[in-house]
Amino acid sequence: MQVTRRRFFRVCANGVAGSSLALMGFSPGEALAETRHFKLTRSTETRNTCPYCSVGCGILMYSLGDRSKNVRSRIIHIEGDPDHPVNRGTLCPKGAGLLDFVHSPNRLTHPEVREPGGKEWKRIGWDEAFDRITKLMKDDRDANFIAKTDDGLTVNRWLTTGFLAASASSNESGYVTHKVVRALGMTAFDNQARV
Amino acid sequence: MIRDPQDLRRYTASQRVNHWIVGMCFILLAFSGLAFFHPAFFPLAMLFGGGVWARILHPLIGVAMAVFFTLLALRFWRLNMMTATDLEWLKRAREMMDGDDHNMPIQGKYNGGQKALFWAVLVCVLVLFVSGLAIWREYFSALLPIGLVRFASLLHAVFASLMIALITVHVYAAIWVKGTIRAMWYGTVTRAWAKQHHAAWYREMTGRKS
Amino acid sequence: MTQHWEDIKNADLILIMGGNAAEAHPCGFKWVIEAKAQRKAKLVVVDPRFTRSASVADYYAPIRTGSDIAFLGGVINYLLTHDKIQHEYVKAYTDFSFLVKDEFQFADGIFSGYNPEKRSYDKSSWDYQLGADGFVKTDPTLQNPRCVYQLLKAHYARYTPEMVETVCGTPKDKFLKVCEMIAGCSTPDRTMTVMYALGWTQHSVGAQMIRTGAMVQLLLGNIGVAGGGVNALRGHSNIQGLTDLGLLSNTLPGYLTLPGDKEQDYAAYLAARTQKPLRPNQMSYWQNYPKFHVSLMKAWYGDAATKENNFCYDWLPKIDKLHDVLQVFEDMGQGKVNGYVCQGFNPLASFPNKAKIGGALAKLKYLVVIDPLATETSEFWQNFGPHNDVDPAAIQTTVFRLPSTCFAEEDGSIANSGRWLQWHWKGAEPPGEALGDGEIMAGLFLRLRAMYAKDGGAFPDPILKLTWKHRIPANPSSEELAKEYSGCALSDLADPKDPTKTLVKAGEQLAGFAQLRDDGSTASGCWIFSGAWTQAGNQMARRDNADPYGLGIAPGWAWAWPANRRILYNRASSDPSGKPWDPERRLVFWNGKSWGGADVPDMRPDAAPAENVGPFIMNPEGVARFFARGGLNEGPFPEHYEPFESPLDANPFHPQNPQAKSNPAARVFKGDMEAFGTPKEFPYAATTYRLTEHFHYWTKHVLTSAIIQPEQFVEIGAELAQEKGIAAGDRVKVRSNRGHIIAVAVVTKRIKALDVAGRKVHTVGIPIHWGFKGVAKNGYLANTLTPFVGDSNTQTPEFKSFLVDVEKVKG
Amino acid sequence: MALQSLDIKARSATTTPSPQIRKAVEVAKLIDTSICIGCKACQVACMQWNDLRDEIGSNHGVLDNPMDLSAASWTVMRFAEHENEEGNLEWLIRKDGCMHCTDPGCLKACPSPGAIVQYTNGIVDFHEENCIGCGYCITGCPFNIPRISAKDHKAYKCTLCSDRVAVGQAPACAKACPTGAITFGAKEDMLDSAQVRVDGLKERGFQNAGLYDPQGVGGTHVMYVLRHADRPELYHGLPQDPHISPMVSLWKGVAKPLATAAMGAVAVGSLFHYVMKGPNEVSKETEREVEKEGEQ
Repeated sequence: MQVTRRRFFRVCANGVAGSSLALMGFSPGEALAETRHFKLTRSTETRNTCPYCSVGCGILMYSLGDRSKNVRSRIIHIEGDPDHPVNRGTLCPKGAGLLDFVHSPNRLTHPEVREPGGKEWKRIGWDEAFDRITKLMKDDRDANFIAKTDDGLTVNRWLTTGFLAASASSNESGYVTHKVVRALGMTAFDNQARV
Repeated sequence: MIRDPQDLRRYTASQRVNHWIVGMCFILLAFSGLAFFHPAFFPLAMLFGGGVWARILHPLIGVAMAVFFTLLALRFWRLNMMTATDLEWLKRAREMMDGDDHNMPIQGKYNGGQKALFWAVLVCVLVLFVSGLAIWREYFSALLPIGLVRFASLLHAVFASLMIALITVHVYAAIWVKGTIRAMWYGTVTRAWAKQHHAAWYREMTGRKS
Repeated sequence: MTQHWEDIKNADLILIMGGNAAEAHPCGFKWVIEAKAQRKAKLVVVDPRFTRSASVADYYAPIRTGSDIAFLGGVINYLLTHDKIQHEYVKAYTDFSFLVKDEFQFADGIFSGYNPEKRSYDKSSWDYQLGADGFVKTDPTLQNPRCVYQLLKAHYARYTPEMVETVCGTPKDKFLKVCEMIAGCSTPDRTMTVMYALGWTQHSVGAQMIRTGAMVQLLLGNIGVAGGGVNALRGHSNIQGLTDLGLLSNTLPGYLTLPGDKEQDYAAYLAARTQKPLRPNQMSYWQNYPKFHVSLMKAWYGDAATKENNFCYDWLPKIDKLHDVLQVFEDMGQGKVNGYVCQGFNPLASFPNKAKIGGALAKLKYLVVIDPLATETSEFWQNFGPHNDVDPAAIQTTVFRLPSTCFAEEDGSIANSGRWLQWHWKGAEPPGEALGDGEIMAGLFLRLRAMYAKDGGAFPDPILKLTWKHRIPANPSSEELAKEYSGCALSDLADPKDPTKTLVKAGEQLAGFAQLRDDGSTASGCWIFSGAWTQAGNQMARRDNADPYGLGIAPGWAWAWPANRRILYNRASSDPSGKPWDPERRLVFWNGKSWGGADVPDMRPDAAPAENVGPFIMNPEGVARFFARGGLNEGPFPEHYEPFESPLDANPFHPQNPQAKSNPAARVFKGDMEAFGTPKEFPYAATTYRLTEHFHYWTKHVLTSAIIQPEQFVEIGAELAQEKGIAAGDRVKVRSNRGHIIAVAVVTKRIKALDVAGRKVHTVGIPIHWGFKGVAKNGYLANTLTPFVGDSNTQTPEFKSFLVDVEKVKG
Repeated sequence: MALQSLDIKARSATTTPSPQIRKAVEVAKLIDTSICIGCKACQVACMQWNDLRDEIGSNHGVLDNPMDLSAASWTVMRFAEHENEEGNLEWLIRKDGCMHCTDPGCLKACPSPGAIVQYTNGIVDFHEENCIGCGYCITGCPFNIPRISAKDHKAYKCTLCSDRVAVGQAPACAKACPTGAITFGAKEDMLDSAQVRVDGLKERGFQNAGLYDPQGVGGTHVMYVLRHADRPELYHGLPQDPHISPMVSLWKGVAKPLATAAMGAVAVGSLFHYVMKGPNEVSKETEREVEKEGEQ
């Protein structure tokens, strides 16, 4: 008889079964074996766009709860949007890890100030932050605004405060930022497109 | 407790304690080991508090057994040196098994079978200890080539089975030969027992010639 | 991108050069793989490193960093000399036959009109010969030695395969193999697409590199067709949108531009930008500039913008010069800047020569950082040992750090590389007290406005009159802002074809920029985004992914500018008679009455082919330019110049002319020229780049990214490593003339030494992503090493080519 | 016991058959290494879906990270720089992880009932709550995949996202893969698409392109398309002909019944010996002799 490896395995398997039979019911009860439950079943799905590169992949964000009044939403999972024509559900290593960006331990949570020469941050409220910053801005603008050049040209610009805008923020944020920055007369104004 | 002043002392208390420590280790190891070896025996793991405890305890008990078996072997190895008489005894072991010990050579403290068993168990313990270390995942397995671990696993299983068989024989022999077990319970045997089974030892112990 | 991501699947050949799409844009790169699988397309990668893109390429050719113009110039030369160009296309759709002024000259690396003191050109000679009719003179036979074709041929005749090998280090056989593959796309039924990114832009001749790539594509007839184009793979998710919205020192939304000091007269400002056609029947779409500009000013200043006050023209700042970031940090370092606001921007990490940037920030009176994350910039004053060795006590800047939301916590749209504006929805509340960028801007603006209203101050008008019609003024909603930039009618708009009919009622959203008026009756904050939010609602939120023509165009998905057009210049996908070049890829064609097809035609819909309206409708010529005229600062034809830090002593094309070694028109600040290193001291070429595991300086704050690429490293070729006794895993010190970093050495066969101009050039690869804030292991900011010089047009810094030395760190 | 969302075909350390009647579609993951760019999206998608976060390690002079599979890294990219016969560089990148063998060595070796199961769709899954931490699965695996956690001493590995597959979703890695190097579907369909890809590679000049679906383990439910199928070892040591080691086969195969039988035989033999031969008692004769001696 030709004993192939497969046949050999089968013989062994039968042997195992047989030897157990010989032990007459001295056999363990079957342990429960079940897949992990699908963790998103009743979470809330929100569509968004990956904030990293310019492919603009569609993402689905899953959050805890159903947005009822007493539940605080928290995003618990993010994956690709299969309907999106470009990424079709796929994500790169950065996009696939977006959840860890949203919940990064280095997210800022409150306004802070570091005073001149200081070595640490001091927590402040939004009102204090806005008041102090706008005071500094107005003082600088009022002192250094150039309405006309020496040779009499109307230029209405403010060069001594600059602004960098975020090319990961939305068009709407960008638009309102542009409006405010130009209304103030700033020209030292750029976004990441410059680099 | 001396039952009969005529009885002969076969084992000291410390020898007996040593033996039973090894014996208990063996039983625990056999039960937990069998649980890992064949699913039919897995419920034995419940004796240890479940599979995880069995997995944790088995190698620790194994180390304990190795230590105490070493002590035991140090105590007894000289007594188990094989002699020509032992070989003669082994040749005639079948007659013995058939219940006829008339032609068996005169035996000292241990007969050829016992000595053979001693050495066989010693080899088993050695192999089980070394191979057991190799398959002790928590500390050693990751350091060894996988082929070696696989070989050790097989070896461990084979020698464990062998040892269980040997110990079964050992236990059975003690049961079969009436008057034997008490030697390990309370250290003494009757003079008749000694004369019957270990005549040379009997003479040695009693100073008699015949 | 002239195309969009999914269109790449229509290509027959994909050239990745000056970029590394597989690594930086993996999900877009899938369409390259799709082209390979479905069209049996080939992928060619030309890069100093054997990148992840190269790992799946059909052909890889190495190139020395910074020498791409030489390579592509060589390709142009090959295509012209082997007659591998799409004749009908170039004849009809480019300036091949246009005659150039006799004064235009090129000699030993320098074009006519150069002023070496100012390091700039007088571009007046860089133009066409105009006839008495005001149109450009042409020679359809292409025989005139002054026609663009002849000048082009002469210019690139010097770019022989031998010169390419000398300059680029690309072995001649490999270069020719690439040429051969590219030449295969000169027929109408085969297209090549070009994918590039910062590997082209971050050079002192970056814009010209991109132009050279575009010229190759024009020769092949590959612009405006499905599967063609020149595709800028942009870095950030909305860098396209912010550029479109003009958040740059010299621009306004929709690529309108700020006036210069001299442009005191509004009419003259408009006239200079309202270009008359240079050839008969051309659309010259910028003729509509006044409509766009007036609508912008109405959007910003509402009723305050009147015809009488030139729609508040004077309220816009005028610029004396480009205040790009390099200029601003130069000024900052000189103490001329007092305040700086960084909204989601980390300049300490992102700009060249970290020491200079940090020094400049320390001279500020106040710095405001608005960011979701704790950036290096916000802590530039803090000592982080060798990674940021500063004395906090000596830095007198007041630093504010304001927490902002991230994408997941806000509604709004962002524009991808394919110019799609895609709406997204908020999924959760931000952590702690974080606010959205818009809310923060409102917080600043409303307080400033209140102060100016109360106390007055310098030129308060634009602040007091800025439109701010938000239901919650302190929190302008994304919907309101989107409607504002898309645009609405301010009074009833009469139908130009039938004035008795009203096209759009006052207050209604506009359908698109075609409805904009220059009389103040329309408002649109960004004309190219006009139509994003119409009367029918938010077009950017559309989610129909159907692709009816199978060309990968889903017109019902989101909204693309301009006018939901997915492929720019798509009229060029058909021949002059309006028939598709390739019947398999019918993008836009003439159906006998009008233009139509898979995409929104980039053409007046009723412009019959016989009218000869060129497909490049934004150019007054109506055709594409090989000869850039005054469009770029270094010259009308791209010429190879060495990086400012080059391993060579001279430009091999002009060995005798030191003026022509590096970009003669690039701006170099005092002190920065001295900070350039020499090959004697810093013998190795270096280039910085991104890794697929990380995104700029953000993902070092992201646990999963930190796990898959935890620690700073540099890549060193096996040959150089052996020479320097460096083994993989050793710590090495990489030094430039501006500073040093210490990192782990990854020794690899993927970076090879190249034979360049008779010497061996090693390249050291420097991934950027690490810094002194984050969950990944702290490291040095890579821009400690990079030089403070930029492209002369864009001022994008030369991060891709500089010089370093490398040594093993002992112990 | 609840009816599982996936039927079980085999269960570790269980001697009776599982319910066999319902037939499920056999699934497989096909990994085309020729279009894998090693971006590690699969690694991150795996971490995200399975709620795993490994330690932040160090750079060891290569791009690989984490450097090896671990209890919290169920898949890692393995990079190999290979110079081919023409002297051209090939960067061979392979996603390493559980192969989901048809004949799983881990399951064979596992002593704990239900700690390792094989579903009828081919997925081999670990159930850590039943795991006793012995590490036999590691010993049994021909691909060196399972890892025991130092924290809880349980074995972990890729589950092929059995929880996702159970509800009709693809594994997280397959869904995320940007280039489509990982695809997921019925094994039959995956074999078809593998053929198309292999043909494509051959057209592009890779004459030795082929599918890696090693029959030594009965085939796998994670398969590779390789440019160099003749030399799988180029791909960071992918085994040429993997199979369950004969040692393991003996140990967890024939040795089990044989040894059990042998041990049983010894015990039963002893019993019968006693029954047949009776006890070995001290003979009356000896007793008398000893008594006599005692009297002297």
